[in-house]
Amino acid sequence: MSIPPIFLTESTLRALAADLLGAGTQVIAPVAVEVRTSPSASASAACRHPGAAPVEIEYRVLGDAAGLDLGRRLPVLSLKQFFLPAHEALCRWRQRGTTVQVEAVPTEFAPQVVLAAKPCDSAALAVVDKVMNWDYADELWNGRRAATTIINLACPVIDESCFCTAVGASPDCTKGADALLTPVAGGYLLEATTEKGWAFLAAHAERLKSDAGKGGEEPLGHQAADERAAARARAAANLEIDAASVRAWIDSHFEDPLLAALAVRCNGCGACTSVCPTCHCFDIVDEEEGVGRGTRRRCWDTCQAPTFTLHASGHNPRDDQNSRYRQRINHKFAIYPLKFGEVLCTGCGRCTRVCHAGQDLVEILAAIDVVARRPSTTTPGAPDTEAAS
Amino acid sequence: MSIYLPQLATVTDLVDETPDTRTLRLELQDAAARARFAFKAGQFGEYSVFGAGESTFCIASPPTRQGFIECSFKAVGKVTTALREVNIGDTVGFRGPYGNWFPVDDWKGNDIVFVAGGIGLAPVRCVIWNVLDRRDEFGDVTIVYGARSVEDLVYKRELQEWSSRPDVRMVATVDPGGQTAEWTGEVGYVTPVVEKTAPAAANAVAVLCGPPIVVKLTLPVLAKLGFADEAIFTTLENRMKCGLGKCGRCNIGPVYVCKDGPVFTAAQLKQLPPEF
Amino acid sequence: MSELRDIARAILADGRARVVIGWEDARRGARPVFATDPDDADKLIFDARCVHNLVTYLNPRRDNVAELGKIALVVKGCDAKAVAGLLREAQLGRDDVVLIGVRCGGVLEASDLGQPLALTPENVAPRCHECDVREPNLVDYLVGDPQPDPPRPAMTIDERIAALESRPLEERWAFWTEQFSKCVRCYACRQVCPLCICERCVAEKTRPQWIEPSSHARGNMSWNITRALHLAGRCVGCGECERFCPVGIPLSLMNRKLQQIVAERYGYVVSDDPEKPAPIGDYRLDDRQEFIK
Amino acid sequence: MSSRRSDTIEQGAAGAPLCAGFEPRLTAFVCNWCTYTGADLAGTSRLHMASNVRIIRLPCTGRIDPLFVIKAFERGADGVIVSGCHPADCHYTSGNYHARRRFAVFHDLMEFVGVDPRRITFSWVSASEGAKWRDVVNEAVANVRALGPFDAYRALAPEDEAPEDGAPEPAGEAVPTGAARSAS
Repeated sequence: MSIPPIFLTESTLRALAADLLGAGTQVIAPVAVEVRTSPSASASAACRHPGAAPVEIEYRVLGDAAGLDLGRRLPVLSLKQFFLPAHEALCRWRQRGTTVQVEAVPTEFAPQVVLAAKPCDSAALAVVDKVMNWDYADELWNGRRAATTIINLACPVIDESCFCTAVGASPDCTKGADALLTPVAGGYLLEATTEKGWAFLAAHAERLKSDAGKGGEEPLGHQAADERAAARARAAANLEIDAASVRAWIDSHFEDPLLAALAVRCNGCGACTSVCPTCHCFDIVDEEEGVGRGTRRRCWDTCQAPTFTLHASGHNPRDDQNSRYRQRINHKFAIYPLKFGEVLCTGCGRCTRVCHAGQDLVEILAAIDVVARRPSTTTPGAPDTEAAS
Repeated sequence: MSIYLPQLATVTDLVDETPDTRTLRLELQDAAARARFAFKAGQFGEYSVFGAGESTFCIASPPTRQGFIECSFKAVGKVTTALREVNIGDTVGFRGPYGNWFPVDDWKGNDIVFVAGGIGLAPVRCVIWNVLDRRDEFGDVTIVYGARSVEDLVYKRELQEWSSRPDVRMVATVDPGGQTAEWTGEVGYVTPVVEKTAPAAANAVAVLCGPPIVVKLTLPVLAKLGFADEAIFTTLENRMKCGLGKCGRCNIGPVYVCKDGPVFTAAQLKQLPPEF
Repeated sequence: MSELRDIARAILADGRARVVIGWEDARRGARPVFATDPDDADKLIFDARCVHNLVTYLNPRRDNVAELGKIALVVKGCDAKAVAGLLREAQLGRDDVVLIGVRCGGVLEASDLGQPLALTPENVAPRCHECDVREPNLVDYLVGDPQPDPPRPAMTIDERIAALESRPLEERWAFWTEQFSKCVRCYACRQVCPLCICERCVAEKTRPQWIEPSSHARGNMSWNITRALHLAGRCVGCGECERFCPVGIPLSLMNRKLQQIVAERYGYVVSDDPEKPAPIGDYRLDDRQEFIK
Repeated sequence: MSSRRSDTIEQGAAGAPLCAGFEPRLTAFVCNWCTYTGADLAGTSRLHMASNVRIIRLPCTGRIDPLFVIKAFERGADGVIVSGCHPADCHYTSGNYHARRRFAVFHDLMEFVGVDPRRITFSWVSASEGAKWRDVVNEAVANVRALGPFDAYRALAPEDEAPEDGAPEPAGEAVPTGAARSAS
């Protein structure tokens, strides 16, 4: 089954969003959020975008179709928050004397649609699907995945932190998504890539017909292809790595001083893991809400915190920041590929942008790539972290 | 149904092994789940006190005894302290069994040497009883167990029972200074006592568990006695939350203790990065 | 710049320190650099992009940095106040660190710029307006030319606080609950704070669990109030917590408010004088107690 | 979340708007040496006072962490009282002086965050001041009664939390014990 791309104008796209909202479907989409409340954020925005209004883009549950931001900047937090929420109930309990009642939480969810998702974010969901279904199926994750139709917006906004093409994604990929919007003159081309996507197009056929004939298909298709190729080239210019060599090198150089040298300026703040679309590690905690009742929740956790691996005895297998930073790199670029066949990273660059200590994953991967491609497997002498900059 | 939802279990018995170590016997409250429940020696579970949270321990009772499970733990953290407070009849949560197991069926006809230190006897005890409950299938059984002091020995009644069995060679030891006037066992650290006991390595496997230092020092001694790395089995622990390979913290390099372990051979240990 | 590099080179060459922590120019602008070889000294820079408070690397929790050996640190005025805080609280000995002070006329808010920009009311880090140390005193070396005061920011932090305080209680509560609701509890604010020195943070204490670990509004309120309170009279206003916050919570409003409170009640103004006792942990018999019945 | 209601409507502070049927719940953190003894005296002297306060006794005001106050609000308190020995009377010499600074800062910060300062009462009540304790309690209760239930704090509760006792059972079936999941 295949449906040719459909042309639609921006107003039709917004009308589509309004249709969904009108039907009571939850729509998640990028929205512009003011950052004026934070003194440093506004000054920071003024440094980077002199004269522009200090706004950040965030994925939000859309209130009305006008709020949909198609400016295509990368949202601060990734899409993962709607599939692995920062905190969610696993069960509730009520205890009276020796008896306990445990109440399960639902694992089925109402249908929802993500509009204008970043391709690096949808791809991340497909990557994380693997661990969430490693022998045991995480029904909370799977339930939300099943209930969600994701429509990507091809991304032409490549900055110096993007490297999606180096890690198996691309600015116009549909991995983890059901359809793709590609900007063209006067509007967008919409093409579905999964059954869920085709069903979505069919369900909204009436609305999508409205712009039929407005865009001649051939030239539009070419135009879209050109823009998509240009975006890919820009991402590729930032970083190209030999993922297999990188994996092999990390796996065989656990105690290499290069890894420690790359970690030294890391503050262990964990902001990178919060904003990362693929970081999925969580904690499980009991929160008492009164005597004999409470909620067991899982909440985001970070491998950068010492408590992440701290034993009750006081022993900590990762007891300094170097080992914790190494774990993050190792997990993403060696462990996950070994276990699940792909890197735990989609090159969105959020970790680099959010790191105010200057940890730069583009530079770090480039540095590892250099040593990984060397014929000799040992790193001679003191490593130079700036080797690749 | 969520994989994180605990089953409810009733505490049907408890033994305070040492001033800070306790053994609980648990029975799943749901009769059908209880009947269905099966596990293998070496697997672990997530035990919870509602309000305190979950904690990970191996199942210390053998799979050959059904209808209940037992766990032994030292009260050191939030959950274990709360578990130390429960009484017979109380309800706790349980998820499991998780992880891999000791390949006991592969050891038929072999001699088996058990070496444990401190609370490390808990997972070994599961295998010991599993083997003793099927005694005919195995060769000689040797148990070397040590603790810091007489007071710190766990499963004291069972140590007695094993000592008195003619088909078990039981060597108990306490660290120098930890003995009492009545102590008739060995005095010395586990590792030299293993060396002195010198179990035959031919056609034998060793099961080793204890504090990291005991494991680290005993491995070369077992090697010296002629045990191949593939014939030495141990069980590791790391901080865990989910037990299901999702929460991402128990890995040692590419190996997840909860899914790829907790049981490893010494040969596998040597492949792991030094981060445990 | 050459003055800074010469001093750093000499310090590394004669072993007065094993590592000089300063700033360098990298692919994405200015960032911390760890110079361990005299030749590395040429990497050092100082300009308006050097916003980071490097004292966070002196924090006793940073064992991987301590392993590098004795540290020489490049400090601005605000950074020197943080060093004083560590000295005051006996987290550091004065001889444990070599301090290379730089005269500072304010910094930009963003470090990730290819070139330093001229400071304007729009781009200057707002905290610089509240800082009166153009020339740190707590130093072993002092480099750079005398600096003018930075431009007054378009809206000062004090003005923002005043604007917020002019609103009724309900609006303030709504403002803060909305801000805190963004918190994902990554604890970046704590990790980068040079003065969050606790080996085990109260947020990680589980017996009892005072602060709920989940990032719901209730746990976030508890965490954010507690974080701020624990820095009352200790915060130096370096703004790293707010800068690192991935979700943009205006923590500097809380921190600055606490500075105002201790200034107004106890006449305490944060400085780089380690001998001056901090206001919390100290008391006067006649402290104001108008709020007590 | 619903506030607690009683059958009787009590008189609020003079002129204050009454929230019909609302019985405030206050938590008092008091020092062992002065205020607790003073409160005990108020009781043994049979002084009439509002019965809305639950007392938690601590060794000293210096031991009272602002987190206690936050936790009280989290668990449903509409108001809090923090009370201890008068200046110069601290059993431990200076605990109350330290507490005075800490709570001055806390008081001002909570007001900045938008908590009505009348929800948190600070007082010095000595062992002999049973009558003062009565007045402090009555005034604190009247203030909180006038302010109404602290629904703003309760609104911070996550949507997915277990309902309070007495609240209607949540929709959805309770899981039969043990049938939670099948073993893997």
